[in-house]
Amino acid sequence: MSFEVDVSITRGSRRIAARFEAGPGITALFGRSGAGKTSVLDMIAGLARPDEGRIAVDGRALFDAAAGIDLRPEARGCGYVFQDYRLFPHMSVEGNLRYGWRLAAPDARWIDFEQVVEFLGLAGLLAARPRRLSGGEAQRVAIGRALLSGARFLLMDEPLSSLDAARREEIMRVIERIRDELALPILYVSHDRREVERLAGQIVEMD
Amino acid sequence: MSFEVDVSITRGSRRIAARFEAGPGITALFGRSGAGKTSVLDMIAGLARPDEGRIAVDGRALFDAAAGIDLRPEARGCGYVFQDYRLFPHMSVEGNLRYGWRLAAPDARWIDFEQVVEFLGLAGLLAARPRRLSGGEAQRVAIGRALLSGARFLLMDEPLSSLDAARREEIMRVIERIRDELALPILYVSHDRREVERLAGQIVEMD
Amino acid sequence: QVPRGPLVLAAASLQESLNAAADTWAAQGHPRPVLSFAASSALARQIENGAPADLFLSADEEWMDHVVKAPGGRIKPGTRISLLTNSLALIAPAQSSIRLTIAPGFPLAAALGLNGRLAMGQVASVPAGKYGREALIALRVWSSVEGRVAGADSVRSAMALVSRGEAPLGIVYATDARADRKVRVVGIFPANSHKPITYPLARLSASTNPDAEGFRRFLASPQGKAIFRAYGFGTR
Amino acid sequence: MALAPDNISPEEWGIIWLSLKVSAAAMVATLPVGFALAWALARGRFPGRVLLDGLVHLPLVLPPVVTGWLLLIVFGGTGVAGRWLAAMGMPVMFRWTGAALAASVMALPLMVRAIRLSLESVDRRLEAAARTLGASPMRVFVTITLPLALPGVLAGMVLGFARSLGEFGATITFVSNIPGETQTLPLAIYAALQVPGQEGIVTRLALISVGLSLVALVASEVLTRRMGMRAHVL
Amino acid sequence: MALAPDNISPEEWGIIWLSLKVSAAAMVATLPVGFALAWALARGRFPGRVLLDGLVHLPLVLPPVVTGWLLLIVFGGTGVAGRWLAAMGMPVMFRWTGAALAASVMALPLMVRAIRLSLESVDRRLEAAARTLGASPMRVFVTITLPLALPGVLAGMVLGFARSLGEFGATITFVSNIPGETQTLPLAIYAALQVPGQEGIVTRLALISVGLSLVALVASEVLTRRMGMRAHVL
Ligand SMILES: Nc1ncnc2c1ncn2[C@@H]1O[C@H](COP(=O)(O)OP(=O)(O)OP(=O)(O)O)[C@@H](O)[C@H]1O
Ligand SMILES: Nc1ncnc2c1ncn2[C@@H]1O[C@H](COP(=O)(O)OP(=O)(O)OP(=O)(O)O)[C@@H](O)[C@H]1O
Ligand code: MOO
Ligand SMILES: [Mg+2]
Ligand SMILES: [Mg+2]
Repeated sequence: MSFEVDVSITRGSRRIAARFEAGPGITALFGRSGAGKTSVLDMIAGLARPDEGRIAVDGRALFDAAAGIDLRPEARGCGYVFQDYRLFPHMSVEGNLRYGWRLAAPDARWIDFEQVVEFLGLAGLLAARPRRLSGGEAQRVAIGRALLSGARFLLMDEPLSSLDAARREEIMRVIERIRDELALPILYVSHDRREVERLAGQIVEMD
Repeated sequence: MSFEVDVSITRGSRRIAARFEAGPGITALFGRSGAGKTSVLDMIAGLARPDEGRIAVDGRALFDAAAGIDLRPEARGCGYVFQDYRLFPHMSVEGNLRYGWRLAAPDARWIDFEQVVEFLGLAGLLAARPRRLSGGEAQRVAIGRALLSGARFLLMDEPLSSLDAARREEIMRVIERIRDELALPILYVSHDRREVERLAGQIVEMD
Repeated sequence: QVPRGPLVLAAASLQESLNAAADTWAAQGHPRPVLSFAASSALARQIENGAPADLFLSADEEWMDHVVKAPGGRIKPGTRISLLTNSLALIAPAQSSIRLTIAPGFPLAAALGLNGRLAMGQVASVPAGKYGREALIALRVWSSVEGRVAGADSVRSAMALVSRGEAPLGIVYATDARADRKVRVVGIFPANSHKPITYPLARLSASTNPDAEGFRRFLASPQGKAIFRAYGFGTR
Repeated sequence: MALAPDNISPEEWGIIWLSLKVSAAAMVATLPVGFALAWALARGRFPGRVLLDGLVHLPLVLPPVVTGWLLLIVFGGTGVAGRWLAAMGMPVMFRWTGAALAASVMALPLMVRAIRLSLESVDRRLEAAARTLGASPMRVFVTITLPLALPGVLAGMVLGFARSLGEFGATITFVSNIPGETQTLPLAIYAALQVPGQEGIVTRLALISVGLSLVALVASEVLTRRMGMRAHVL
Repeated sequence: MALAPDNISPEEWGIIWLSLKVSAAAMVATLPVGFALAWALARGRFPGRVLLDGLVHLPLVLPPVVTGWLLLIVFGGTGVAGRWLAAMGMPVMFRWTGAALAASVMALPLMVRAIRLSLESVDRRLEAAARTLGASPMRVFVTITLPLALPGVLAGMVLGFARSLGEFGATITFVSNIPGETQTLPLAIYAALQVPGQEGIVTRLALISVGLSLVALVASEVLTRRMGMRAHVL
């Protein structure tokens, strides 16, 4: 099992619950706006604490209310592409990209800086501050930063929403290679049926 | 002519130029990430000052370097859906929606508050602060705020990128009605070919 | 290393005269004393709290009494003397034409005019203010001017109010008045209208400087006293 | 308890009331000036900006007595501004208004810094968004900039009020210590400190000061909380 | 020009140097304490938070002489902390270190407020992002929070430095007015003010103070600019 998730969390007066087990490859998280997809990703990443339940990735328990397990975010090893990017405004694009890279154990890294810069088309932007990036440029940096962090699994929250078809195609090909060559579990949120059908081995619907 | 645009602007060391004339209806602005689409919208809205050129909408000159015309943003009457939403964090969703509405002359308003809340599905969120909204919810508020401002024309920067298919469909139908019934000029940025082909009467490619 | 002179804590109003005395002492081949000028109250509290200094020259006896009584005995017994005396002056701006003769019941309030203030040290706390109030009470004019007093934090501030023309009259020490050309002495208060104004000197029990006692004796010597007299002080 | 209200003498109540009046007046008077200066320093690009910045910091850098002395020269009965104010029917010399003026000047740099810090962190893109929605620059200021800078404004007001409550040196030098007119808490405390054996009174009055400032602090915290000002831009 | 360097006497250079030493030491010493307090007040949720806030504001609210008196009682030769420090070989009584301590205490509330204001405007979502990238809370603090709060830290340092340069009341009450040891610029100015006819010296020394603070201001502006700290989160 790549992702084993059975959690619930209270957001304001709402209760968001999700329960699924996913095999290897890419799992798409599908659901209407406000269904709770980002909330689920946050719980897996350790940024939101479930009221109860259990989360495991590749058999490794990240959270288990019953067993008292609650790994800290930095110990979970996730590469999270945030829906709102969250680039560090005080660092250059290169600084952002290298942030997780520097912290990763050398043997945990599975992709090169140069490789990432190249396929994301960031070469001309390395010295730029995030503030002046276009929407799509910022999104690509957010993807690159997550890939470079030497993560054991990826959480991608609508990672291609602001990109044109050509870029999208290129990046999807890289994601497919990551899926196939590295067998990294990937949880992928998208509203695009075609994207999802092409990438994902399984689809989890939320409501 | 709905949009007459012939401008150029310097961004860092790059020069972004655009030149097009568009007939009535929806004009799609198409181009790869970083091509300068948002920059063009900013210039039309009066948020970025072109180095030279001319901008007119429905025959009304908003900017004309040669004639010394440069209307202030608040005098241009545009309804701008920002790529990065830009909701006011210190106001509720309702406060955000009503911001432009309150400032519009009563006879300039062409849509009801209740109507907007309904078709954007914001009824349960009116009291919420923007901070806790999901990505798609925030995007819908940004659309509603622009529609309610009594604008003479709309600038929409990837307004549906974070929405699920059903919502998208609903909102597209409203946009079509605005196009057909009100004959409002709309400049529409999107990466989705199908969306663009369905909505837009003409397509402007940028490079 | 050059040996350091004794550390002398002294009332701020003694600045010029004591500096002159220290210069003379140093010219005789001694290390120059280090002089720290502040309000007597501040200095007394420092001594009370264990200040490592040598001599204390206070502007009033009350604070010296306070230090003497402080637990632990802050003053070396037998070293306290009343070194200097002073008198109180009624002053006006140099260009003022006010004429008054200080005597019981003299028309001080009238001289202040309709809105004029009488500048003094704060009567509750600043020594010059306390003496001034005592004198005015003795002369039976206090009740007529009590509400007109502007209390400054030091004699010098009171004098500044007069020299800048903000107050038509003020009460300061005679020594202060003669140092400022922008004020004019209207009259000197009779010595019997207030307690004698004296400046006590003593050596602290914390004193370790070998020159401390020597400098104390120098200040009390005829030569030392002559220096203070040159600045308008009286000596005993 | 030594500080129960019925243990406070009428004279002390008078001093408390005067201190509150002076500090509140100083805070209110400084606010518009402080905001305008903060705005100019945060947003303005004009020659002499650094000089203006320096000028604003002056009361912080100079010993308070010097500030009081400068006030005396400018606002005293013989000073230019002093004569003008007196002619306008607002004399400050030896008046509580003068004490408020002194407190105001001393509080200014603190207020300006706090407000400026908040103004500089306001996201200009939100202001731009408001413009496209039809808001004039003035309205953008009132509905967007000001509310977003509110934490700084509140912090500045608290700092200014607290500083005014504690202001001593400039006040006594400028308007001296006149009971009922300019004798604020610090002046009363100072007077008591200069008399041997009045430590009890000093402690009493100091505790009252501290109490007043605590009330102001709590009020500002509640306000900040209520306005939910910790929110960020999405 | 009256203030050309060769017009400044060796004695005045000594005073300037001492003032700089005291102010710089005060600023450096206050920074970690001020930051920790600002952090606790901005982020902490513990009982007694408001009380701590009040305590921090104390030196602002109390007249400086009272603060000096309290320092004297606690850090004086007979005070608990004073004896302990002396035993540790770091006596403060009548030393320049005591002047720095007084300045430090007076600067604390200003520093805490400025830093707190900036800390409160740091976007917590960026900190969360850094955690997912493998950064420990400590590293997040150093690489994300601290740089993003830098404008406040710098503003706090400027305020603290300026306040230290101008500090008078607490210093003279605590460590007296000893030439070469505790006589900083404000105390020298006070001494000159006590002697009639020395307005020239007062003006001179005051101008020197102002000059020093201007240099500090310009330095901080340049730093802020260079760090490009006005940027916002995308
Ligand atoms: N603090 C809160 N209080 C109340 N409701 C909240 C809070 N935080 C989030 N929510 C709500 O929880 C719901 C789930 O949010 P979430 O961001 O997980 O949605 P999502 O599936 O990612 O949506 P989208 O596709 O639009 O990004 C939303 O309706 C949101 O408004
Ligand atoms: N201040 C600046 N300095 C240098 N380059 C800048 C600056 N501001 C914007 N740019 C660059 O200008 C280009 C155009 O940006 P713009 O936001 O208009 O692109 P876009 O077409 O909207 O892209 P996207 O589809 O990714 O949103 C981008 O490459 C961006 O990095
Ligand atoms: O530092 Mo002051 O002189 O007491 O306000
Ligand atoms: Mg989401
Ligand atoms: Mg764009």
